Amino acid sequence: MKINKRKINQIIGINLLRFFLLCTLLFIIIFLYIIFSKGGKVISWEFLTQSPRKFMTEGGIFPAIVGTFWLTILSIAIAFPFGIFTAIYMTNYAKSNLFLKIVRISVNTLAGTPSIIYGLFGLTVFVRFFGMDVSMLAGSLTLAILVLPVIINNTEEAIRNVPADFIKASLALGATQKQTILRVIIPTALPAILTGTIISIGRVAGETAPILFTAATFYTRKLPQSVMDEVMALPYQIYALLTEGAHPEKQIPIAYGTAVVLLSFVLIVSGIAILIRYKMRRNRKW
Amino acid sequence: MKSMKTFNEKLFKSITYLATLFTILCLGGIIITIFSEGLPILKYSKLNELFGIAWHPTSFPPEFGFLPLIAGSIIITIGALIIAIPFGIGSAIYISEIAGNRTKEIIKPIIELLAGIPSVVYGLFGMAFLSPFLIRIFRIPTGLNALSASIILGIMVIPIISSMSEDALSAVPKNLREASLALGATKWETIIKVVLPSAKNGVVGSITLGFGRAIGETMVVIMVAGGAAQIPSSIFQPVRPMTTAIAAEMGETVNGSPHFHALFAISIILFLITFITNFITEFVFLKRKN
Amino acid sequence: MVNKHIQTNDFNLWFGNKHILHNISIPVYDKKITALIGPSGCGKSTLLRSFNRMNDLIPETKIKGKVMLFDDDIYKPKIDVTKIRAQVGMVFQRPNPFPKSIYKNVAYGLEIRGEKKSHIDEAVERSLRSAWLWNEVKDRLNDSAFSLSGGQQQRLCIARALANDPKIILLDEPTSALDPQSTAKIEELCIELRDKVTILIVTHNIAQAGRISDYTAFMYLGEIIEFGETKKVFTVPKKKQTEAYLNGVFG
Amino acid sequence: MVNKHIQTNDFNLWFGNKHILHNISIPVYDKKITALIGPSGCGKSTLLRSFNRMNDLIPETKIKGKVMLFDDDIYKPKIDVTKIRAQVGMVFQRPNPFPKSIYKNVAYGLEIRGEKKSHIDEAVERSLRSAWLWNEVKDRLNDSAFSLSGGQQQRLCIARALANDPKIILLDEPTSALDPQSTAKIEELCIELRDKVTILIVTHNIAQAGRISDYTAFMYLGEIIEFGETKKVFTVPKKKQTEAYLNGVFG
Amino acid sequence: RGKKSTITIAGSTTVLPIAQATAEVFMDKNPDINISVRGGGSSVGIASIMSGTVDIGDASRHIKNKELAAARKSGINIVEHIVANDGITIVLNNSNTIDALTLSQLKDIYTGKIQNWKELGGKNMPIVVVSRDVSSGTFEVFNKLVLKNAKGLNSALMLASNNAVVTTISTTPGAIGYVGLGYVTDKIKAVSVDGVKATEKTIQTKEYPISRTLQMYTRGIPTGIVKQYIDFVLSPEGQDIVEQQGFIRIMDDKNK
Ligand SMILES: Nc1ncnc2c1ncn2[C@@H]1O[C@H](COP(=O)(O)OP(=O)(O)OP(=O)(O)O)[C@@H](O)[C@H]1O
Ligand SMILES: Nc1ncnc2c1ncn2[C@@H]1O[C@H](COP(=O)(O)OP(=O)(O)OP(=O)(O)O)[C@@H](O)[C@H]1O
Ligand SMILES: [Mg+2]
Ligand SMILES: [Mg+2]
Repeated sequence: MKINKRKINQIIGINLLRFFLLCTLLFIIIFLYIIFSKGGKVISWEFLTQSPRKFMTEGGIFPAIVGTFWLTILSIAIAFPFGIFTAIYMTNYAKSNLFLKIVRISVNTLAGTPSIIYGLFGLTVFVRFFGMDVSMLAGSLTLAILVLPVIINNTEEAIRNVPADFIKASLALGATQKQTILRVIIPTALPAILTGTIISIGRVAGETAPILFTAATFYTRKLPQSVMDEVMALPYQIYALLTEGAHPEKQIPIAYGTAVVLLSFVLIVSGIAILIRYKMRRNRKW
Repeated sequence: MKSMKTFNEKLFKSITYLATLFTILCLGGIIITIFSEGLPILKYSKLNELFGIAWHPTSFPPEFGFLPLIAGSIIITIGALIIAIPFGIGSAIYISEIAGNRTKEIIKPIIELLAGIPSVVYGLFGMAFLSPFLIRIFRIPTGLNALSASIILGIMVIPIISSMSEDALSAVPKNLREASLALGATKWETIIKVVLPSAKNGVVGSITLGFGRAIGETMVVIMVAGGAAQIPSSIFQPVRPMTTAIAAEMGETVNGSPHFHALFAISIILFLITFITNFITEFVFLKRKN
Repeated sequence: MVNKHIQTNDFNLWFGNKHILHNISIPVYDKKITALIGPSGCGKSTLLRSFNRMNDLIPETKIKGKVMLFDDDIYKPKIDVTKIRAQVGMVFQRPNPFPKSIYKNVAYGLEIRGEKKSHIDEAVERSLRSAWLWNEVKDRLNDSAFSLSGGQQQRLCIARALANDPKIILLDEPTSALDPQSTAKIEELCIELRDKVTILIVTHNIAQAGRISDYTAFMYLGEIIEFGETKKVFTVPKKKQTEAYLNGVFG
Repeated sequence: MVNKHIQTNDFNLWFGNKHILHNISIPVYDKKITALIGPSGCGKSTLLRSFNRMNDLIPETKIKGKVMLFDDDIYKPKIDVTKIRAQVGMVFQRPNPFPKSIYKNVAYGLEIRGEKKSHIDEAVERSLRSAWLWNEVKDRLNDSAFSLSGGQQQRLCIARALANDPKIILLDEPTSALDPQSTAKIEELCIELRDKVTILIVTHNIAQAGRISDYTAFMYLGEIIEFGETKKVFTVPKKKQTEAYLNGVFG
Repeated sequence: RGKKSTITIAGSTTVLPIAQATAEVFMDKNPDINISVRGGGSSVGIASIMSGTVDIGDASRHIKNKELAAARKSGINIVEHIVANDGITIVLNNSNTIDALTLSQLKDIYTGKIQNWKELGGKNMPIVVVSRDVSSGTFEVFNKLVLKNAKGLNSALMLASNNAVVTTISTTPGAIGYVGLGYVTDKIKAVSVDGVKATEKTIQTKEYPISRTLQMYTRGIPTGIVKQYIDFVLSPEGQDIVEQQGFIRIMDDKNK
C-alpha cells in the first residue's frame, strides 16, 4: 500500500515535470511559428536589398540591415579587447582579494544593469557630453559597454576552464607568466572565448533600448558613410513600425518581416556558437 | 636581456590592469551619470512627493509620484515570475534529472537559443498577436495590460531561470543521488528530498536573476504593458513600469527640466533594485568563489 | 559450509558496446566479509554496483546472466528496484552525507518509506550505535552532517545504510579518502558488523583486504581471476596474475 | 661518495597557517634515482615542488630554510625563477601535454626562450629519442598530442622536460594514471635516464620505489622520517613508522 | 556648410510620418540629396535645432518662450514653419446614443468626475475611458486643450496607437476615446464638441476646439536644399502627402 503511494507520487511528479517542459517547448514553437509564418510572407529579395518606400509601407529594410551590421561589428570590436584583457587580469594577475572583489562586483553590476540605463548613459555621455550626437559611434560605444561584462564573464570562465595542469606544465618549463598566458592559456581558451563572443554578437544585434537615444534613426535611404552618421537598425525598426506611423495595417506585416530577419540572424549566429561549443566539448581531450 | 623580459612582462600586466580599470570606470560613469542627473529632482519636489501615487509629469503643476511606476514594474515582474518559475524550474529538473542524454543534448541548446531572442521581437509578438488574442478570450477592452506584459516577460525569463537552475541541479554531485537511490528512494523522492535542496541556492539565485532581468526589461513593457501610470486594481489594467516611463518620455522632456531629472531619478531607483537583486544573487545564492 | 547470500551466474555487463564484466560467477557468503581486489578499471565497482542495480543509472547498460539475492534473481523483469536497494546497503568511496542534519541523514531511508516517528528515532539511535558514532554525535543530532570529520562522515554513511536494516552491505573503497586512524576505525567496525550483516568490500589496499576479509576475489580486465578464502589467496595464489598483483607489480 | 645535486637545510613551508613541511634536510644525489614515499597528504608533492619553486603559485606560501641547487640557494631574493624552472624538469601525475602538436609540445620550452629553429628541430628529436618516443611519433610530429595513448603522453611530457636539457627531473607519481605496460616502460626509462640526469620521484607504489630507486626518503606528516639507500630502508627500516608503512598498515 | 547634400530631421513623433513621407518623395525627385528622419520628441527636435545638430526640428507644439529666449540669448534665430493641421476627434462606440459633448463634459469624463453615461443622458453604462500614451503627440494636444493640464484619470487605458484606439472603441460599448481625424471610420462614431463637428474646414479655421498645428523649425530663414525641402512640404503636392498621413492640410491661401 505504502509502496503504491510512493509509486503514484513518482508518476504524478515526473509527469508534472514533463508537462512543464512540454509547455515550455510549446510556447517556443508557437512563438517561432507565428513570427516566421507572418513574417515569412513578407521576405523577398527586394525586402532584403531595398530601402523602404511609400512611407515605410513598401520596399525593404536594407539600410536597417546594414545599420545593425555595423553597430554590431563596431561594438564587439570595441568591447572585445577590453573584455579579454580584463578577464586576463582577473584570472592571472589580480592579487589583492579586495580589488578582485571590486572588479567582480562591477562586472556583475554592469551585467545586471537594465539596458535602458545604458541608453541614458550613452545619451548623457556620448551624445551630449562628448558631442557625438546621435551616431553610430555613440550607439556602438553604448552597446560596447553593455556587452563588456558579458565578454568578460565568458572569457573569465573560458580561462578558468583551462586545466591548471597546462599552466603548471608551462611554468615548470621556465615560461614567464605572460608567455604562459599568450601561448598556453589564451590558445586553449580561444574556442570558448570566441563562441561566447559570437553569442554576444546576437545579443548586441537585438538590443533596442540602448540605441533609442544614441544611434537609431527612423528613416534614411543613405547607407552610413562614417561612424558619425545615424543609422537605421533592425530592432528599432520593429519598434518604430509598431508604434509610429499612420498605416499599422501595412506596417505590422513589415514589422513581422523585419523580426524574421533579425531573429534569423540572432538564431543562426547563436546556433553556430552553440554548435561549436557542443562540438568543442565533445572533442575536448582534457 | 633580463630587464627587457621584465619590462615586457610589466607592460603586458599594465595593459590588462588598465582594461580592468576601464571596466570599473564604466560602472562609475553610469552611476555618476544617473545620480548627477537624477538627484536634482529634489530641488523641485520633496522626497515624500516623489513617492506619491500620481505620475503627471506634464500637468500644471507637474506631479512626480513614482509609486505607480514602481508598482507597475513590480506587479509585472512578479506576474512574470509566477509564470516563469514553475515552467523554468520544472523543465530544468526534467532536463537535468529525467531526460536521457539524447533529449538533453537537443533541448538544452534550444532553451539556450531562446534566451538570445531579442526582446523587441517578444514585444512584437505581444502587441500584434497576444494582445488581440487576450481581448477575444477575456473580452477586455485592451490587450495591452499587466497580464499580457507578465505573460511575455514570463516567457522571456523561462530560459534564464531554466538554464541557470539546470546548471545548479547538474552541479549536485552524482554521489548524493546515488546515495539516495541506494537507500531505496525513488527518483522523485531523490529529486525532491536530495537534489533540489542541494541545489537550492542556485535555483533561488536563478529566480532573483530572472527578477532582475524582468524588472529591467524595456522594450517588452513599453510595447505591451499599456502605459497607464496607475496603481492597477486588476491584472487586466494597463500599467506603466519605470522602464517605459524612461524610454517613452525622455524624448519629450526639455534637457534639464524637472521632468528630465525625474526620469533620471527613476533610473536611480531601477538601478538600485537591479543592483541589490544582483548582489544578492551573486553573493548570497551563488557564493561565487574567486 | 556457510550460506550463500549472493550468487552470480555467468553474469555479463556492457556499458554501450564496452563489455565490462565477463562471465562472473562468484558467491558471497552470509555473515562474512568478502574483498574485491584488482587494478584500477578492472570492473570492481561495476560488479559491486550490479548487486543493488545501481548500474541501471548508467544509460545503455546491458546485462546477461543472473544475480541471485538469496533465491531471487534481482534482474528479473517487473521487480521493484527500490525494494532491492533498500535491502542492500551501500557505502561509497568518498563520504557522501546529504546536506541535512545528522539525524535526517540516518532517518532518510525510513522517512521516505513513511515509517512512524518513534520507530525512526529508535532506528537512528540503533544505527548510530552500530556505526560507533552515537557517543560522538548524540548531543548534536541536528547539526549539519558536514560538521563531522571525514572519518565520522563515512561512519555516518554506514549508519545511514544500517538504518534500513540491510542484510548485506556493499562498500566501495570506503577508506581510500580517509586518514590512517579513521581507516583503522572503519576496518574494526567492519569486523564487528560481520556478526550482523554480509559485507562485500572493494579495496585498492591489498594489506587491508588481507587484514579484514574472509574471502577474496581478484579481478582483472573484467574477469574474476581467482576467488577463495583470503588466507589461501594471499599465501598460495593459484594464478600468476594474482601473485603479480599481490606483489605490487601493477596497479 | 656521490655528489649532492640538491641539498635542503632545515626547510619549512607553510600554506597560510598550515605548517606543511617541517625542518626538511635531505640530499638528492647526482645521477641517482631518489624516491619519495609516504601516505597521502604527507607533503611529498609539496616537497617536490619546492625544488623548482612551483609552490610559489599557491597564494600565501611562506618558507624558511634553504634549498641548494648545486651551490645556489634557489630561494634567495631577486633570483630569476623562470631560469630555475627551466633547469629543473618536472613531470606530473596525469600526463598533461598542451593541446598542441607533438612537435610543439616538445619545442615549447625552447621556443619561449627564442632558440633557433634548427636547434629546436634537433633538440626535439634528441628528447623524443631519449624518452623512447621517437620511433612511435616521428611520422606524425604535427598530430595533436592528444592522439597519443596515456603512456605515450606521459613519455611525451618527459621528452618535453628533457628538451630543456635539465640536470634534474622531478616526477610526481608519473605512473599512477597508467596501465601496467606503460608503467613498466616508464620505470625502465627512468633507469635508463639515470645516466644523464638526477631523478627525484614521488610514488605511492612501494614496490615501484623498491624496483627503481637508489635512495628512498619516507615522509610522514610533513617530516622526513627516514632517508637512506633503498636497499637498507626497505630491508632494515630504522623507524617503526617506516616499517608499518612498508607493510601497508596505512595509506 | 558649403554644398550640402544631406538634411537631418529630428523631433516630434507626430510629425514623423509627415517628415518621412515628404522626404521620401522629395528624395525621389532629387536623387543626390539624402534626408535622414528620426523621432525623439518635440523637445528633442527643438533642442537639436538649438544645438545645431539637425537641420530641421519637428514639433507638435509651439516653441516655448523659455526656449525662444534661450535661443535668442545664444544668438540663434529660430524660424517656425507650420506644415499641417491636426484635429482630434472624440469617438464613441456605435451603440452609444450620445452625439454631442462639451469641452467641460469631456474634461469631467477624463478626470473621473463623470463616470456613467446616464449622467450625460445616455444609457446606464459605466464609461470606459481610453487615452493615448503619454508620449504621443495626440495625448499632448488632448492634455492641453481638453484637460487644460489637469490630472487625467489614472485608470484610463493608455493605448499606443490611433488604430488601437479605434479597435478598442469599436469593440467596447461604453468606451470613449480620441483619434486624429484621418482615423475616423464607420466602425466608430465621432461626436461634436461644443456643437462643432470635426471636419477639415472647422479644423483649418480653428473653429473646432481641439485642433492644433504641426510645425518644423529651422535655424534662420532656410536656404539651399533645406529651403527646397520646406517649400516642397508646403507645396500642394507636399500637402497631399500630409493628408495621406491622416492630417489636415494647411489653408491654401494662408501660407506662412
Ligand atoms: N559510466 C560509465 N560509462 C562507460 N564506461 C564506464 C562507466 N563507468 C565505468 N566505466 C568503465 O568500466 C570499466 C570498469 O570500471 P570500474 O569503475 O568498475 O573499475 P574499478 O575496478 O572500480 O576501478 P577503480 O579501482 O579505479 O575504482 C572501466 O574501463 C571504466 O572505464
Ligand atoms: N594549495 C594548497 N593550499 C593549502 N593546502 C594545501 C595545498 N595543496 C596541498 N595542501 C596541503 O598540504 C599537505 C600536503 O599535500 P601534498 O599534496 O604535498 O601531499 P602528498 O604527500 O603529495 O599527497 P598525495 O599522495 O595525496 O599526493 C596536505 O595536507 C594538503 O592538504
Ligand atoms: Mg572503483
Ligand atoms: Mg601528491
